[in-house]
Amino acid sequence: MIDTPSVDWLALSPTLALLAVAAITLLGAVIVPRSSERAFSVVVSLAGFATSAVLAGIVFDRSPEASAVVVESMTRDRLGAFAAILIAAVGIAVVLISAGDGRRSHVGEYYALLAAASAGMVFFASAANLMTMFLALEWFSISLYVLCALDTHRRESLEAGLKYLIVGSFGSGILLFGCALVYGATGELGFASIREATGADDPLFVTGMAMILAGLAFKVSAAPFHMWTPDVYQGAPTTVTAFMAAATKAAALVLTLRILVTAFPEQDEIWTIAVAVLAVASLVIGNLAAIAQRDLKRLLAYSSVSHAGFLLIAIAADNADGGTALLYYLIPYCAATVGAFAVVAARERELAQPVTLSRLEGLGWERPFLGIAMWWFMLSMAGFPLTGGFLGKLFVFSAVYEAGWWWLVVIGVLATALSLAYYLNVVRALYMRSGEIGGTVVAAGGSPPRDLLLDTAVACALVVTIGSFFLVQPLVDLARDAVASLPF
Amino acid sequence: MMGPDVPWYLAIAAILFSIGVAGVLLRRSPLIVLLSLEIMLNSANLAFVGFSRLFGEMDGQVFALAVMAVAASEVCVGLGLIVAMARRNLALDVDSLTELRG
Amino acid sequence: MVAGSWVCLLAPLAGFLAITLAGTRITRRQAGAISTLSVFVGFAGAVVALVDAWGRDTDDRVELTTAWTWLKAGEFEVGLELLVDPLSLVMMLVVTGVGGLIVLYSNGYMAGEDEERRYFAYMAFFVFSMLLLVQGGNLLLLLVGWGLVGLASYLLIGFHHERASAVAAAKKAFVMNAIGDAVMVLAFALTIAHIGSLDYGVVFEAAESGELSDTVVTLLALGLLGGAVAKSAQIPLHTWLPDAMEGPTPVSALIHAATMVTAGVYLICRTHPVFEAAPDVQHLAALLGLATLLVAGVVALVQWDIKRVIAYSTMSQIGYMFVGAGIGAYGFAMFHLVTHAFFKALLFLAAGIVIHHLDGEQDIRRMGGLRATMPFTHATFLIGTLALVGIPPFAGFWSKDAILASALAEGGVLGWILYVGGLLGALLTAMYSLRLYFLVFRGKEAAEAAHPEAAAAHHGEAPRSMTVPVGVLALGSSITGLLLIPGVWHPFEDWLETAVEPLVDPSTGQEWLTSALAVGLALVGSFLAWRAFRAGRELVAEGPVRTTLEHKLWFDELYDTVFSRPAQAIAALVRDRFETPIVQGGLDEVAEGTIRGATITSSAQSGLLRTYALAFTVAVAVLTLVFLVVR
Amino acid sequence: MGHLSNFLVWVVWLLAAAACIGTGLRVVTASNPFSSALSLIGNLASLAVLYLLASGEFVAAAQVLVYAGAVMVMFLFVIAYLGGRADAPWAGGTRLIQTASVISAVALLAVTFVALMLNAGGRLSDEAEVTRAFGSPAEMGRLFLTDHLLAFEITSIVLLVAAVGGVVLGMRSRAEELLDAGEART
Amino acid sequence: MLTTLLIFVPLAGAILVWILPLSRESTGGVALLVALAEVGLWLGSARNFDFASDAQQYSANREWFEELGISYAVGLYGFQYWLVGLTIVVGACAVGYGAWVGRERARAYFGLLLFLIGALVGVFAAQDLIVFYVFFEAMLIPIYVLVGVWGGPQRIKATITFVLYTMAGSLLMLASIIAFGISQGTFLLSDIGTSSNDWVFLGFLAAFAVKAPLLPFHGWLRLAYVEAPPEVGAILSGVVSKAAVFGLVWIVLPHFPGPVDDFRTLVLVLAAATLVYGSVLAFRQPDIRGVVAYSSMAQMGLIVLGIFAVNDLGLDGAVLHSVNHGLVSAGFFLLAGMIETRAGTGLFSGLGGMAKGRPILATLVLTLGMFTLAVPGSTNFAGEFAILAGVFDRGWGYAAVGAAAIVLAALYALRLISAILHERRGTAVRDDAGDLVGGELMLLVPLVAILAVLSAWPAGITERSFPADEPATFIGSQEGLGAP
Repeated sequence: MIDTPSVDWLALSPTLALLAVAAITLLGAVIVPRSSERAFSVVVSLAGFATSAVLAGIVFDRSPEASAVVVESMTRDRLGAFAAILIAAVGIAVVLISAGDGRRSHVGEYYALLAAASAGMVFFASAANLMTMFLALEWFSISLYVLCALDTHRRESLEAGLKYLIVGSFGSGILLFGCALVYGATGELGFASIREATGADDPLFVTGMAMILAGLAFKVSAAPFHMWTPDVYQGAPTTVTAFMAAATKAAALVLTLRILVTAFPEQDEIWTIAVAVLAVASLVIGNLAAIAQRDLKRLLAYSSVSHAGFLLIAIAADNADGGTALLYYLIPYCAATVGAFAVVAARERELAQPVTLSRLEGLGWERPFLGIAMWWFMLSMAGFPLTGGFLGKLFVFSAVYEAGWWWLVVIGVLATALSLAYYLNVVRALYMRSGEIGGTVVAAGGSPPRDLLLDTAVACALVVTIGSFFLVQPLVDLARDAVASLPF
Repeated sequence: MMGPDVPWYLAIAAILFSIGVAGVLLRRSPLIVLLSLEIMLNSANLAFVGFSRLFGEMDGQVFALAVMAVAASEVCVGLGLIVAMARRNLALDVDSLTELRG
Repeated sequence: MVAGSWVCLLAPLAGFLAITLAGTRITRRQAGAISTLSVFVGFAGAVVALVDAWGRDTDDRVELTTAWTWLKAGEFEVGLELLVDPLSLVMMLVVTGVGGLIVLYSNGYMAGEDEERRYFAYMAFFVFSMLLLVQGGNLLLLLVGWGLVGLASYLLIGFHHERASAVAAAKKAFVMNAIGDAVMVLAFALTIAHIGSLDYGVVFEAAESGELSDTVVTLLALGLLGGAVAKSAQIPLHTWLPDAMEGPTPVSALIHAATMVTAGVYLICRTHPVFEAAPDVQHLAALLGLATLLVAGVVALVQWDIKRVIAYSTMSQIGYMFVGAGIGAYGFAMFHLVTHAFFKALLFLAAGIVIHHLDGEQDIRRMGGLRATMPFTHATFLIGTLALVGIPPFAGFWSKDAILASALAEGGVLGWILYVGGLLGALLTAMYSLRLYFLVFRGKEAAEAAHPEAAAAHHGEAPRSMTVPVGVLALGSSITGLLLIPGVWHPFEDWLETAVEPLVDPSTGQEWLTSALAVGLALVGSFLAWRAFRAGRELVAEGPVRTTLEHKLWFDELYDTVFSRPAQAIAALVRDRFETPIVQGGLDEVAEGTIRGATITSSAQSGLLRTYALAFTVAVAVLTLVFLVVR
Repeated sequence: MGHLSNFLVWVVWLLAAAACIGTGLRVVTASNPFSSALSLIGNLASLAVLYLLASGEFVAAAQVLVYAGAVMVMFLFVIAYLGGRADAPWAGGTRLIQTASVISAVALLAVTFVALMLNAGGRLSDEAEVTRAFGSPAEMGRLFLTDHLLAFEITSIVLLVAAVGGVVLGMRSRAEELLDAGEART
Repeated sequence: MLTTLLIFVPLAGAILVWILPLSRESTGGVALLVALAEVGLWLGSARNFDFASDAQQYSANREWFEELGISYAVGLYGFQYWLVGLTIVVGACAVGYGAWVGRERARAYFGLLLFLIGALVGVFAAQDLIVFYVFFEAMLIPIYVLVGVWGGPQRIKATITFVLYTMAGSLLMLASIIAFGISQGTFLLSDIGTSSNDWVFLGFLAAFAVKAPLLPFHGWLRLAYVEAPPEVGAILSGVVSKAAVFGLVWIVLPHFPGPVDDFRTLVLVLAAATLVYGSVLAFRQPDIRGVVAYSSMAQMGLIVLGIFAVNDLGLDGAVLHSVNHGLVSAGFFLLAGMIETRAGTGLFSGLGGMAKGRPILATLVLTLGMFTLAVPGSTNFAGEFAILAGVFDRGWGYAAVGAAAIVLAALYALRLISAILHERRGTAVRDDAGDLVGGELMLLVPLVAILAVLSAWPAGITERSFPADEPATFIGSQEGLGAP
């Protein structure tokens, strides 16, 4: 007779809540009449994401000490909970934004997949062994592949889906092989046990580590593993892009931090360098390429690459401050990203065509609220003061400076200067025309009735973006607690 | 253990892996690319099985089994996508997917 | 004494502010009245102060009053303070007295001029500035007044601002003076660096006690001299004065004859301890004065513009003053300043009447025979001329000869050079002055022929407001000389001695000898002028000499080629070769470079899925290899 | 006896390995998807043999049943459904890219080989002694329900998601219908 | 507390203006009221301000980001008080001007303007490096849009150039701030101590050299000043450039004694070069604002000379001259705007002869012109003289250059005056273009009046810039910079 292990349901609850959402909305797609399908799914999703966030909060509160769930399958700790809250919050925002999209088909499925993906990410962020890590990765990746391709009537959507699927699977294939090698070198799957196991300089081990790093860097979309990002971000439905840009990055980075610190601390003098190099590459390539972009989604994609660079700097610092900085940075970053894509979505629905910089012209005057919001999101991404983005960068730089890598600070600073070129370009497009002040771009689709839910989402994003500047300390304290569970 | 010992398995695994990689890099038909991906995953599986034999731990085999499921799921979604593309009369040729670029 | 001096200083300022702020709410005549009144109030203040001072015993005639701290930084502190002593009292009287008369005269002269208000405001402002200059209780305030009179002169020269030549002349004057100011600023900075103060007392003390090293004192003296030369239109900074005649005639009379241009002399006398501590510089001053005296004299021989002739004579007379100050005959220099103020103002104003009469005609070739039509003017002008030439008993005689006598008393090479030069100058003075007088007033009535309409317009003399001041000045020119009769009665000298102790004291004998020589030469000069006039010849025959003189010895051309042209060229060069291409253009270069890089980077994003995978693979291979190597 | 069976195992192993690599190459090189799909089946089968020899009975079984059976059948159906359209040009891109691809693949192989061989014969060569139960379905089941419970659950979730995804993408969406209708009208 | 109020009243006003749905006129009115209230607040704060004490006045210090030892610390010393005052007065005039011309999109416009004022006050009141940086950057946000939307034909190039230049400088400064603060464990200026790290020093220097601007870093200057709306130009040249003054006086001098000594010659030479260069170019500019722009550059060079003299005269002079120059150039920018509204151009080729029949305009142009060329007796002269006398200590050469600049200033200022006022009427000047009117006088007269008062009593500022009027010792007492 097999005695099934005792399961810590609280630790799983955030994931389960989201899975429940997925299930219910999926059922809803079948049984609820089409007319009310959307409303039903939106309400359920909101409730579910909120619940999951609350549960994650409870977990955060109740687990000052890290503890393994089901023999090193996952860790219950504040880091995971923090990520869960972040992801759930992003999820809520995305649902609010999505409510107004003109989706005609797969409504229920859309929300189901969204919830499923979030569930996967939440689990991924607190995975504790290679197997669960890989499976969770596939879990949310596959959901995302489908989401990207969901607009089967749009060529770009399909193209994005296939590209993401193939390159993604390729990446996970390499990740998997890496896992195999690490397993082969240590005979262990659990992160902690891997650390314990001998053979730090075992060639198999470092090879595997390299492949795992590559696979994760792919998810973080750090150069040179970033090349799928622009295409997929541009082709996917804007709401999905928003979700990917914010949530995926958060989850992937948290796990990268977790695995590097818990499983590979012995090799840190190797991987810190590697991460630093990846960071620099991302900063350079992301910022340079972004300058050349005209399509806003693509521009934001590249900007997300450069942000991956900044975040990796925090990881390269390889100290508690770095971790804290990473988590803090994620807050304004996610807010600004989701907000920015929300504005893009709004414009897209108004013009019924892809949003380019030129098509953005005058938005600032026609939709003052969205304009100002977008303005601040850009400032936050550029790291201007009065936005969390600034303190995020500051914190990251300080951390890495304390780690003694002053040259990373310099590069980061220069990259920031470079990034202004395109962020300010967006602001320019919002408010300034080479021509006369005022005037409006003709709205092809005819401007739709203002979307209250979307505006709410934008407002929340704005509040977080700016609030995280003024209330930095409390947030940093949370991040500090979250990182405390890592063995720095 | 009878027959060749673990490194031989691993060698095969490595070879298969790079064959799969080469397939992904070279072929234009998304179907065959999918198949190549399968090969990559399977090579990993082989490595896992080999290692689990090496350590006498069955985690590796469990992992391999899970991977099969994952591979199946990827194929499922991939085929779905391909079908959808075919339905939209898009050329089944990854090189023709250059709408998104720059 | 203190109260008087404050009244004297502030009354004109009040007048200036009143007119400026009142704007169009007052009529032009009212503006004139306010201005005149304010200056005369200032005069009254000066007189009060004088009487007060006169009453005191000689060593109690110096008073320093501070209103408040003007500028303070750490140790360094400068008060807004007035210094009242015999020297400044003399200047106050001259400035307000002569100034008042000239302003009064302006009421008639400027009648009908639009923007008359502006004119009178400026006049009041000038008087205020001049008073600040002479009353300022420390070097910095002196510099302030110094700069402000420059400003006033700029404003008044350029009063007819729609006339390009006037504007140009005004700029020229201001810039020349700015150079002087700059030099003085530098000298003062030097002083502060060494003794941390600009108070007269401290500086003089340091100069005399040798606390300031010789070099420093010399530099300081040079700085002051630079300012003085610029302000008093001495060589080499003299070229602005003739052009300054673009201003209205009363302005020329007040600023460019009576007061401002003589400030340099005042400066030397005021700061004589410094100069005495640096004798070389002081002698340099004397020599510059001599040079100017002669150059101006000869140039004046060939000028055709009535005002320019007088302007050059002003330069040369100031040359005399510099000679005096340069050899330490401060009393005489100041005395010549006073008398000169009278008769030169007189000449200008008389000339003004003539010009006014001829509707602004200034070319003496188109004048002549005015004696008949305007006897009064003729009489006064003649008095002025004689005073200038130095015919006893007119003022110029007493003052100029005293200076020459001092040169004689000074002795030595320097003394003799100055003496001879000075006498030669007396000859020249007589020649050009009489030439002017003859051409304008004697001979056939060329003027009437040239200006029938003018003859019709004005019948004879000018209005009362103009003739009265001229009369007063004529009187002054006739009698002020009597304040200094060598060996007999010299109150002026004694009065100043308490403030500025002269270095030389010519004996009465030297005085009379010099006078005899000077008057003799003057008569010779007059005779030459008369003969030339009768023969209808010019004093200087056609030829290279004459052209050189007509071009004022090429000074303007020289400065143009040496300074202003190169400066402008450099400016243009900097703008076209550095600013535009490099500073402005450099940025574009950077931008283009960035964009090029951007396009390259993003074109690597070919959209070909397999290349993405390829990049991935390569990266992994490299990463693994590196890890394997460095592990 | 031991020698003989050992020899036999070697033979079988070599055959399987050869088949494995051969079919693998065929998959990548075959010009039309159908044949490469078939050769993948062969590949999987030969892999199953290898698993068996590495005493992974259950894995081998699963490989044959689930994989070679179910999945590949799905594959073949799709290929059949697509028919001629399934055939894409063999390879593409510039010569440079192709060579680069091959080189990088080989490089990867080399690197992994090095990594393996560096301690082949050493740690990698002394296998642990295992019981008969090793790799048996029972054992697997136990592990799935104890240590790897979550992994097991996740696997099922992944499959579920994939199924949904496949359906969603596979079936013709209303948006497409409307679009086509529009195109038809015009 | 009061300082905080000074900072946040305009910011609050900005938000108020943004949200209140008012007409253009009333928006301008509200904004002006806020600005005037600010002025009143500032004047009121003078009453209890103890200029002599060497303690910060009205200081506030609240923990903000303990993690990195960052706290919201603001407070005023004498010189900061004057800089803040300059900001507030000029700001009020700018708002007034905006209201007078009636800007398009008034709500956005005045909101941004008030925001800018608040940020500037913050810069001058900062006592913590990060707080300083925050406001230093925050002021770019409104400037970027103000120039880019309401500016002249080349506004977009102008604004992007300006922001990129400034950011390039200030990001280097950010690196320095991080290096400095992290290594000292605090960003509080009062506790941070000194550093002898040349690179950190250079980082700060870069930011301020761009802001001032010093010689090679002035590529943004002309475009920004010429293309900006007049009132924004006024704030830019009058106030924003003074952020450099504050930074140099209050961050660089006290905290980098070593590097300051090592690099003094370099900086002084740069400053002197800037002075001459600016003057020379000002003399060749074809339009009013060009002249004012480059003359501002020259004046900033002079001020930097005074600062790096690091002695009583130099520092006091620098503070005084900052205020003077701020007021003068602000006045001139507004004046330029008024002239441009009359003539439709700022180009000298089209101007001239405006004095005839426009006495008020002529008087104001003349007066401001005279202040520009620092005619003796003007407060500008006082400042200039103090600076020259101060820098003489560091070498007579610098003073000589400064003296030469007096002449150059005369040249370009007179050229400017004549080009506007004198000789025959310019082609662009319609004869019905009237004299200045009440509304415009309301803006200019206060500036001129303040200048006049200062001219009568420059000591009013110099005595009250640093505790006990001992700048060098005070600056030095902030961590070991020995008084020279």
